[in-house]
Amino acid sequence: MRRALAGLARRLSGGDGVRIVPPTGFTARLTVFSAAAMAMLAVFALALALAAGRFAAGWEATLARAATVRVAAPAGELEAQVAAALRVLDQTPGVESFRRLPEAERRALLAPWLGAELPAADLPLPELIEVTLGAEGPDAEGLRLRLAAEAPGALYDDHGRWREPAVAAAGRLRTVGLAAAALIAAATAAMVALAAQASLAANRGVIEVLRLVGARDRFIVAAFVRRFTLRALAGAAAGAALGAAVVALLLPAGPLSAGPGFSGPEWLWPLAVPPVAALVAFAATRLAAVRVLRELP
Amino acid sequence: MRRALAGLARRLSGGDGVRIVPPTGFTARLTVFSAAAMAMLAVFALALALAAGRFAAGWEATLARAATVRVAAPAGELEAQVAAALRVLDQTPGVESFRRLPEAERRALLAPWLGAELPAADLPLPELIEVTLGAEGPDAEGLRLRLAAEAPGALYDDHGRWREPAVAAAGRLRTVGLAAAALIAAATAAMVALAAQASLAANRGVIEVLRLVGARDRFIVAAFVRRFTLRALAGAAAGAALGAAVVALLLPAGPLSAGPGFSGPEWLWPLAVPPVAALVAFAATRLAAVRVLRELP
Amino acid sequence: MIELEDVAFGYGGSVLMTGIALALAPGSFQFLTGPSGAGKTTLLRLCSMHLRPTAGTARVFGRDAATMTRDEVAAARRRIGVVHQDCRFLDHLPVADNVALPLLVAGRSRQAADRDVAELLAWVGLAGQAGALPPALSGGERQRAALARAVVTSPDVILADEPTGNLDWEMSLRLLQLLVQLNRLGKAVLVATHDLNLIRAAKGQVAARVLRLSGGRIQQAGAEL
Amino acid sequence: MIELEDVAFGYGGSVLMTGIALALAPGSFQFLTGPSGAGKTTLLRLCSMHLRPTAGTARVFGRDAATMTRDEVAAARRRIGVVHQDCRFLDHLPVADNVALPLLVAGRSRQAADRDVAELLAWVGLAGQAGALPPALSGGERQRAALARAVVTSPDVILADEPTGNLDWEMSLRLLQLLVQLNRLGKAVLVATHDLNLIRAAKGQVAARVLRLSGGRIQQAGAEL
Ligand SMILES: Nc1ncnc2c1ncn2[C@@H]1O[C@H](COP(=O)(O)OP(=O)(O)OP(=O)(O)O)[C@@H](O)[C@H]1O
Ligand SMILES: Nc1ncnc2c1ncn2[C@@H]1O[C@H](COP(=O)(O)OP(=O)(O)OP(=O)(O)O)[C@@H](O)[C@H]1O
Ligand SMILES: [Mg+2]
Ligand SMILES: [Mg+2]
Repeated sequence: MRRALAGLARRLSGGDGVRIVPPTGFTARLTVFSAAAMAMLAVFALALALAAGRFAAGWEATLARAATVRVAAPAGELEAQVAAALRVLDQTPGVESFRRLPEAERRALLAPWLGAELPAADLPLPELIEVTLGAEGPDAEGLRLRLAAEAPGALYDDHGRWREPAVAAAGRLRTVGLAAAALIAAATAAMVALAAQASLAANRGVIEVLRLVGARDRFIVAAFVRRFTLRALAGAAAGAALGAAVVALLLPAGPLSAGPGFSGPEWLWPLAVPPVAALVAFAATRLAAVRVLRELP
Repeated sequence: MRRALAGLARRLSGGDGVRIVPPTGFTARLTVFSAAAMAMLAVFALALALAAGRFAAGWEATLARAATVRVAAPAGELEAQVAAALRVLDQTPGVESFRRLPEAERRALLAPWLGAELPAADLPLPELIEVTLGAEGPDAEGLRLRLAAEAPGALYDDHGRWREPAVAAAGRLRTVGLAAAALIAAATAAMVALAAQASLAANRGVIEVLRLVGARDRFIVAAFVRRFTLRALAGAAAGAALGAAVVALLLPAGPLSAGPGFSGPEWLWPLAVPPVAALVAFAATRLAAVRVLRELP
Repeated sequence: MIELEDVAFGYGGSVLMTGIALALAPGSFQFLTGPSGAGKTTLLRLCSMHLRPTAGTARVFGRDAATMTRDEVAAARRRIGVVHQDCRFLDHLPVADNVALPLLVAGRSRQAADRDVAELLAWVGLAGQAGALPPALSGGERQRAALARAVVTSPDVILADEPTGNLDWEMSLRLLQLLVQLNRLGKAVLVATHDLNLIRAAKGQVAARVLRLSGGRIQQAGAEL
Repeated sequence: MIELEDVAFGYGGSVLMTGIALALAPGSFQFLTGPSGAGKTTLLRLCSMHLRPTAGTARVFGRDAATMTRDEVAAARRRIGVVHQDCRFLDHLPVADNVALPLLVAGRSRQAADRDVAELLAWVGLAGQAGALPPALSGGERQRAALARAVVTSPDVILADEPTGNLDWEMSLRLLQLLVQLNRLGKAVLVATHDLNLIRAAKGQVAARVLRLSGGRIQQAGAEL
């Protein structure tokens, strides 16, 4: 018994109290499991939100930040109008860069429609200027008016027709992902908190006995808080790891995700899930323990 | 007291036993809440999977089921080659329909590149045949060989280059959605089962007393099962309703979802979530109750 | 109505008692004494089929307990009133509902239940506590409520485990009187108790036998009481 | 060391007792009797600060209980050993660990704890049950373990609520002897009990006072015992 007592003392001393809280039980399992399940889902939602974010950013970049100016004019005026259009673009704020396409590239663009063997001389191909817009983009209406005045054969096309629905769809996907992540985070918090409270309520008798023999609140709270925080941390770590593994398997490189499920610093997100779950458990358990204790004089 | 007893009797009779199980407590709240949270997430995942499914189907339809045959040939041979190409298409299994584009449409297709004011006579526009493929699609290689033999100026373009990554991405999105739905369903089942078990373990004393005064197993199980099934049903109904509302708000008509979050018969999916949660709770509680009872002679 | 024949029992492989013979015949009134930890509670739990003998036969209402189904056990328990040493209640139901519970589980008429419960509660001095929740009862009040619950169905057998451990002498006598009255109606009564005064008081009212459980054996106590 | 001065108390607005004066002086030995439901347990809970008077002052180790912080209450409780009527334990720890709990909560040396616990368990006849879990104890064994836990720190005040309700006479005397021994070391002892034989036995060993709680008032019982 000497050894048993020494063991008990070691476990109890310093408020580590691992054994003061019953080690098993359904509520304990529930805490671990709910932390794990919710962590996994949180990682999932984060991956979705991040992928949607990348997706949306990609679409915005390719669709919203690219435009063309097409110049079609009688052969004599063409060079002058192209020069005028280039000058206008150079002076327009919101235009990052532009590039006049050489004939070979223009021909290549038409190949899908007209075939590569297009007779060169027969067709006066219009001149094309590829424009890369800045993040803000230019004042499209003003640009069109200036072009009409200085290069009447030039037509500014910012793919506006395409951009709207595509960007809106990508934005919606990102919103869904973020909303799901937020909802899962809230549900995780509530679930872990409820599980901790249920466990604590189930252990009310333990708390009463400890208070009866003169244990300080600090001592009791520490025993429970430590135990539940560790449970939530362990559960969430397992769940997050599983979630990250599943994400990595399901979302490999590709246009949707532009890389694996998480890439580079994005891995900090799933890594943050277990500490957050532990923090939630810590706060919830502390609150619940203090509340139970306040009822016990 | 007569009235109180009559009330008790009414509540107890016929095994309805609403009051035999303590009405409140953290584990009860936990059952309701976890059912609600998981139902909401399940609806979310279902909406995602359905939207991804529609998205993928849409992409497949527009990208995979459309193809073109372009016929470019000297003016004299053109009509003969087009006729040959049309004949070949007519005989190719996997081609659902095809349509020779009139000149106006061909011109419109080129307008973005060449401008609408293209001089008609100058340019021998190639003939275009719009082909709609069947679900299976034709044997692309065989079709190309037959066209090369019978209409050497005809080129079959099935947009294969574009199709692969786009369809793969949509398929991946659907997989993610379905995997999330499946994981959430599994987590829901486990969570509701654990909450029911935790609640039952917390009510072990109640079961012992009932068994002591000679209640039949049937009676005890019915009281608990009914209570937990109703709790899970109520929680899941609330969660599913909330989830459906959020989905309807976040996923209105648009190219991503092709309609509201759920449309038409798809509404059966969120409607199915609460009954499934109740069924899971029913089975889990029954199992747990029977297991607890088996320990009590 | 309950007979233990050459019964042996032990927790987890050990041997607590052997060669136990006990018969609860209609109209019998028996006390069970013995040092703390001798196995009195265990013996009562063998009678109520909460424990099964490791050897020998427990015969309950003519049936071998080992061959009864769970529903048959439940039915038999409705004919046995038990006062547990640690009285357990449904803590969310008022005392009156708790006392009425066996009646309602057995499907008895509510009107009869109502009258019986009120009368019983008054007898054990809990008329004022009918609406209280069990956790608000004092130790002795719990024991009285437990006895009321045990006898409310007027069961054929009454097993009471230390029913007066927390009661004053007058209240103990009242409870004894209740048990004696039921015994006169032909019920079999077995009371495990340490209270020798209670046994002496009972001997003045009924032909009570006193059994002593000690060292794993049962002996009939002589006239020394 | 604990004084109740003109204390009144009632649950939920009702009045259970009024004008209570009680002093637990060093070396005093007092019994508290009274009918079931009179408020004996309540009075003990006022002394251990689990309840607060609705009027009057509870003075514990010289301090007004109403002005003490929760940590001061905890510290005071470590100097008060309590045997509850319904003995509660940590059901997942063996009996020896449960008995040692107050020592370890108070930060005492393990070696001393080890020796004290073993000795105490032997005295109350639980040497064989040291490794058992509390749910496997008999009713009397629980009471003995609860008494062992209450006195293991050798507290200045011992409050025992019906500590022999489930015990046979010999074991009751052993426990009484333990309390008397501690009392001779200067501890204040207050025992709530219905067992008049125990009180008579105690009177032969110490100058025990007997208080009777009845009708919400406390009276000193005369020589009728
Ligand atoms: N569930 C159990 N598991 C293991 N041992 C047990 C269990 N219940 C009781 N025991 C042991 O069996 C012995 C007899 O217990 P029982 O409760 O029958 O005694 P008792 O005669 O009723 O004692 P008391 O008068 O103190 O109530 C005791 O030593 C006890 O420790
Ligand atoms: N938590 C509570 N809430 C309301 N009433 C209570 C509560 N605890 C006790 N009572 C009531 O207060 C009265 C006194 O209870 P107490 O437990 O002090 O009696 P007691 O003298 O210890 O009785 P016993 O000898 O039966 O143990 C009883 O009538 C009881 O019903
Ligand atoms: Mg016993
Ligand atoms: Mg009391």
